[in-house]
Amino acid sequence: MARVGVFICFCGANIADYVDVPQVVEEVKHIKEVKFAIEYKYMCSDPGQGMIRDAIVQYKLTSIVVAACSPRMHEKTFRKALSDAGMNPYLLEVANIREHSSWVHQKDKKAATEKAMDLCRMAVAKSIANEQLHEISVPVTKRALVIGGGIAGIQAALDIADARIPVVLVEKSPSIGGKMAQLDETFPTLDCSQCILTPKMVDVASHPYIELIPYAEVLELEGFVGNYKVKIKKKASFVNFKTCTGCGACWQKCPVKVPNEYNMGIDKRKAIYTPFPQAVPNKPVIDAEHCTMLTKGKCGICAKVCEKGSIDYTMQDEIIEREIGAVVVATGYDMWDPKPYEEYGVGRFKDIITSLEFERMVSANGPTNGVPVRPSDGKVPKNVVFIKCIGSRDEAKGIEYCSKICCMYTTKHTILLHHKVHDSHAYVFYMDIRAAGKGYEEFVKKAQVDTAATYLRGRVSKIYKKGDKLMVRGEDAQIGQVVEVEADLVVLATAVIAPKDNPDLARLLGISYDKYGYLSEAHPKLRPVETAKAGIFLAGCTQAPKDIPDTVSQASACAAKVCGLFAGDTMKKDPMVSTINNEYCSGCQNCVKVCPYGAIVTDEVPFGHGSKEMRTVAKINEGVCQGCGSCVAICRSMAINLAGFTDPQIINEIVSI
Amino acid sequence: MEAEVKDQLVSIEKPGLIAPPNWEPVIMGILCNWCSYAGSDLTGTSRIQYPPNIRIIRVPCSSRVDPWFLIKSLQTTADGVLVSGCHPGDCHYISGNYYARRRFLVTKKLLNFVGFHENRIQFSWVSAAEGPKFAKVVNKVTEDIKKLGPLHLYKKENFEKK
Amino acid sequence: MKKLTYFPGCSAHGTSEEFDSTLKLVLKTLDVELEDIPDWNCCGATSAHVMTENLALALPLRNLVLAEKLSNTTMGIACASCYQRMKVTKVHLDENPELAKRINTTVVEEGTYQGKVDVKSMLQYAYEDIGLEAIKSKVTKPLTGLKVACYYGCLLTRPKNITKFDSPEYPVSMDQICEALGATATEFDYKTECCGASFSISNTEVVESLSGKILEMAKESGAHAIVVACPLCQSNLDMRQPDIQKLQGVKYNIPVFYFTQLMALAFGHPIDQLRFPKHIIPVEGALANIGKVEPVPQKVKKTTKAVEAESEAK
Amino acid sequence: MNYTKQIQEIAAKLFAEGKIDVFVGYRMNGFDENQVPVLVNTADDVSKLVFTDKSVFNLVNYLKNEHTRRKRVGIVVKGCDSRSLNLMLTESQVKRENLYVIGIACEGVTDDSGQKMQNCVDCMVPDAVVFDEMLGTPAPPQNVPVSYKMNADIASLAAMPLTGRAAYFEEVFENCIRCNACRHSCPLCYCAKCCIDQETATLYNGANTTSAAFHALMTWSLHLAGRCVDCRNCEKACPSHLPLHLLHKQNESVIYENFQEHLAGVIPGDRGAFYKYSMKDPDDFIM
Repeated sequence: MARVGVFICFCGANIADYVDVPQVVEEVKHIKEVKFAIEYKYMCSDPGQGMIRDAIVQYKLTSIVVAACSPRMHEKTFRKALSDAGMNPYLLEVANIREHSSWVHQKDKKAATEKAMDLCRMAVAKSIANEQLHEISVPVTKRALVIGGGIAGIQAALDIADARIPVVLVEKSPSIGGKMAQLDETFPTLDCSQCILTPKMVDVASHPYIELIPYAEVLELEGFVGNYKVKIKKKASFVNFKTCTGCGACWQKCPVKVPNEYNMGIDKRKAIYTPFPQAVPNKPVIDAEHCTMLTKGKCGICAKVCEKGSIDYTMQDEIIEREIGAVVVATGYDMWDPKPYEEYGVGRFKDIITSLEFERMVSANGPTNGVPVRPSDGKVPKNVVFIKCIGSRDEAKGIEYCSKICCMYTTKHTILLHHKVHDSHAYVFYMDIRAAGKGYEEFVKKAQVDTAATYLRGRVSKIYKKGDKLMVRGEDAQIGQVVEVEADLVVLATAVIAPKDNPDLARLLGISYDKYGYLSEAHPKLRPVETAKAGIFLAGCTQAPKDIPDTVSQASACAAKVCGLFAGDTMKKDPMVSTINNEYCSGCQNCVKVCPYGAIVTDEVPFGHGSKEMRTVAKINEGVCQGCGSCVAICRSMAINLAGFTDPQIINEIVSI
Repeated sequence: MEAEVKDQLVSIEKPGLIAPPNWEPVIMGILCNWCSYAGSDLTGTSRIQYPPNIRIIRVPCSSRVDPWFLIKSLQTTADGVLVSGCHPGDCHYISGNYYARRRFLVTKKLLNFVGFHENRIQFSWVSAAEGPKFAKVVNKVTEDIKKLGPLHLYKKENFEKK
Repeated sequence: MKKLTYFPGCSAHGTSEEFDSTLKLVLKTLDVELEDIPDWNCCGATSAHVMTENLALALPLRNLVLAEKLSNTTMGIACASCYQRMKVTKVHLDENPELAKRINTTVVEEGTYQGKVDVKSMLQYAYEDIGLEAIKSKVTKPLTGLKVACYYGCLLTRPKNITKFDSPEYPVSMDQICEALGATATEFDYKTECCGASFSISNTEVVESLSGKILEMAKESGAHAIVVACPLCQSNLDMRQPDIQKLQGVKYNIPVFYFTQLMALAFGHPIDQLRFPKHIIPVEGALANIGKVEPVPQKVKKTTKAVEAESEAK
Repeated sequence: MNYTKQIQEIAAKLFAEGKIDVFVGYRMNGFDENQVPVLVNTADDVSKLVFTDKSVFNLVNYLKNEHTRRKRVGIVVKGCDSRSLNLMLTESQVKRENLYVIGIACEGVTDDSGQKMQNCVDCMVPDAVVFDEMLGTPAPPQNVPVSYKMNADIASLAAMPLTGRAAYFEEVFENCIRCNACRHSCPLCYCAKCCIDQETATLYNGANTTSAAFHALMTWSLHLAGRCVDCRNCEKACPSHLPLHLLHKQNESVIYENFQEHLAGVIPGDRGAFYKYSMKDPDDFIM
């Protein structure tokens, strides 16, 4: 026989003024299960909670109803009060007589009071069917997976590993470093990108808690927060990294020349190559697409010259598995292809290049040893025109959003140009200068003075060839006139876009992405590094365009989240999840189909007691179940129930008034 | 005498059945926790007044609502039901309200088919920010059902008599 | 024998008579038969669409409706402006039938619009429906040695989503046709720049400066002549050239052909039928280059071995 | 339509080859020209088997039966039967490898009065959709889906005034004696324990009142919504001859018209309308 205690709150005047609380108390006392009912000014206050604790002990209550404000407000508070009194906190029900009665029926006290009574009756009825529930604790595998070895991935991996949590870092190219490794100097301080990045790269390689898996891709992720299992494909490198010393004899001798991705195809690399001198790991890989030994079976020079015999043309892709508890996605970004700008003659004029190509040229270790040259004739350019917002902020040809970093790197480029070619002059066509950031505005101002670059506010309408010069015609909106600039070289500040395989990755991880292909955060303001899927976090440009400082901060934030997740040996979880009654389950598996979280799997149980024959039933994975109840409603044999919202509880509510 | 009877409210499904004087309908409101229940709380906090006929049940998601919750409500205590959930695409549980939407339509049509007035079963999408909308919805539902008079189809008591 | 519905437009009977006549010559050679739209009317270009949308749509619509009475599925249009108006109307009406119904009420006695006739500029027709191969096959007097700058103007390929033909910024269809005729098309960046046509009456200075630039760039590209497919382009570049030369003090003397004229020439039609006298800038100078081929500079120096081998062969 | 001979031969062959343990078919009931289902366990009894336009029952119902569950079964299915079989397979209640299915290109069956049954007149999928071998000549597959045939009774009832409908169905439910024959005769009612019999499910479980009948039948029809194949086993089984098909056809038409779903069980692996959704589902009935 249930013994319910009802505690009705005045909430100061909030309830008392519009609901006749004493009358409600009298009314509920008539319910036969109610053994104790009392009102108080502030139930949530300490004395209020004290009354609850005492009553539980004194009247041997089996469930508690608090009639007060919305359960969304104080349910937790009162649950705590219950457990303090040694009672299972889930035996509490809250009747919402403030938001749902006193505040919305202020003109009709009688009706409000009656409604309050009904709400109490419903809560009492429900609480009678309440069951003792216990927090679910899910064991966690304390290992993190970081996807992408750019600065974001590197930072996240290091921060997590420094907390003595093992990290698996997967990078799809042969070396970590990402886009930042291609940069020359970085705004706003102009410190050399390599100088600040390479030490971190080395740390990653040497860190005892980091397992670096380069030249690999994530194939499949299964499981749930704290208990993921990931399949990783190690692409065949045809070089045995264990024995290879990285001496470089192989790629020096290799006869096959291939456009060099690292240098934006400005120069050539070999078919066996290390992407760049400072690569980590500094071991070459064979590009199976171009290696004549692998394609035609001819050559084999690298094998001959390798003293260690590390070359193995028979190497196959390898699939490895790792158990992990959390994932940090840091797949970075791509640059937009400016082909649609036909009026600029993109593709026809050699001397129009993208900013990343320019970056490589002016980079000390670049294809032209740090001197910008005209691709057409190799001459050093004097007049260079920089055009911003190529693809960015352009609904017609590109994407609507602002790429955020172009203003700053273009400013940087004018400085670099000024440094490398002293008698050069830079022209910058811009829409706005967006220099929000620490030291950014100052940086731009200073650059404008130092380089004496000509800033022209307006779009370029046409580029045409005159002799060996490029004529750049645009508008100078500030004087409202068409201007023409004679340029030796034109640099397009192309937009930052999401990596093209982001959607596939998102599907494989089971997270969402926006219309541009950027991965979506759980909340734009309050949960900017989490995804909607528990245990998967986002770092860097894979979520939206960012500069290096922002990327690094987000990466560290991810690390903090991962550490938080792994703080205990197990994760606590709300027990309000679905449960299956095998006896009733007929194994139609419709619930498996409907569950949005894949929390339901199938299980084999014997037919009746001691029967050899097995039958299929559904099985809930408590760790994954979020407690939506979709499966409960579609289960025809009512074999599934949702703790906290069971059918008996809801029926009691329905029929109690 | 004639006139009196006229003024009295009759059950739309059973014109023979006359509502008791100053009869007030009972409406069972089943709200999803994340949008509509939060929305109804907002209605309270912003002190927007609405008729007191509705009795609210909290469920985690509109997809938790099994059609026979409605059937049972109508058979026992309620003269009408209102189910409310998150707007399509906003479901806290990704896709719950889409499954619910299908069940709701079929249930509504079926109940109407066997003789319940369609206004006795109503649905709404109310987001956590739509306090005013929740009040509007409750107002409409209450008015509709007041017009329909008391529901007396398949009520338990009708049949215990015989 | 192909058949093609033909909308000449007003200019074909005036300023661009030579376009019209040479077009007919050429199409005869390519055995395409033209069927004029009976009782066609003004396309409304330049004036109508700045006044009222309804009129701007109604005028072309009437022609479209009339064209549908003929059996052919394609309407070819000589004048670029006419083409523009027709195409725009067709696209708009096809996109929203409601509008089509409304506008149709104004020309209801002609019949109802079904949108079954496709609208193409003569350039587009030559390029897509006749095709380069067919054109090449008819060439009897290749224009080898003649360097031409192909000028498309603003209307033939724009806006892209309306015309759906060639590139709006750097089209190549006419270049390829000229190449097919044996001429050389120069790399000419002013292909689609504005010639100022809209100001040709009201503010000629603008026209002269803009067209001037085009002529300058054409010369720059090393062309002997400019080739066009639009009457207004032709008149602006040809007729105004003397004034422009006065204005800029540069002698261009660069004749402006219709691509049909060059086709006719290459197809071996007698020169007197090509209406060259109608040009302001004499064409002889340019045509003189036909047959003159400057020797291709020897790129690789033959090795002595190769030379010996050859001599031995002899 | 008479496939008695072929079916006997096939069954005999199957027994001879030891492919099946039991064959589910029809036999004459012995006292009039109507037929009843029969489970043939040996080759000797094969001669009992018949199949004519009097073979009305949906034999798939017997696959949930103790006699057939663990065995290899030969079975005869008409169009509608095969659809329910499809659903049984999808909902993994039977294993395909344990079945040898004889599909019928059905020309419609007749009721006691010799009239063609209403559901056969309206039938949209006469040919078996799942089978190992086909008897009769199936209609050529048309790429355009057959337009939905609105059930006449539904249309006329929908046209009735509300009070009329209410009264009509009140009588229907009043005549229900809660014997649950409908449930037992339905191939798709295979639940280990029906929710109607569960404590939680209803206020008056088992109670023989109109309201209890209403509750039971409503729940039942909603559980069959998007799954019912309109084989009318329930109606044939109902001792009070209730027009149960009305409830099912109503749901079917609503689903078909609003969700552009195909009929239940036509597509292998399809679970029915309630277990999937579309963004385009009607939303106008929701405030």
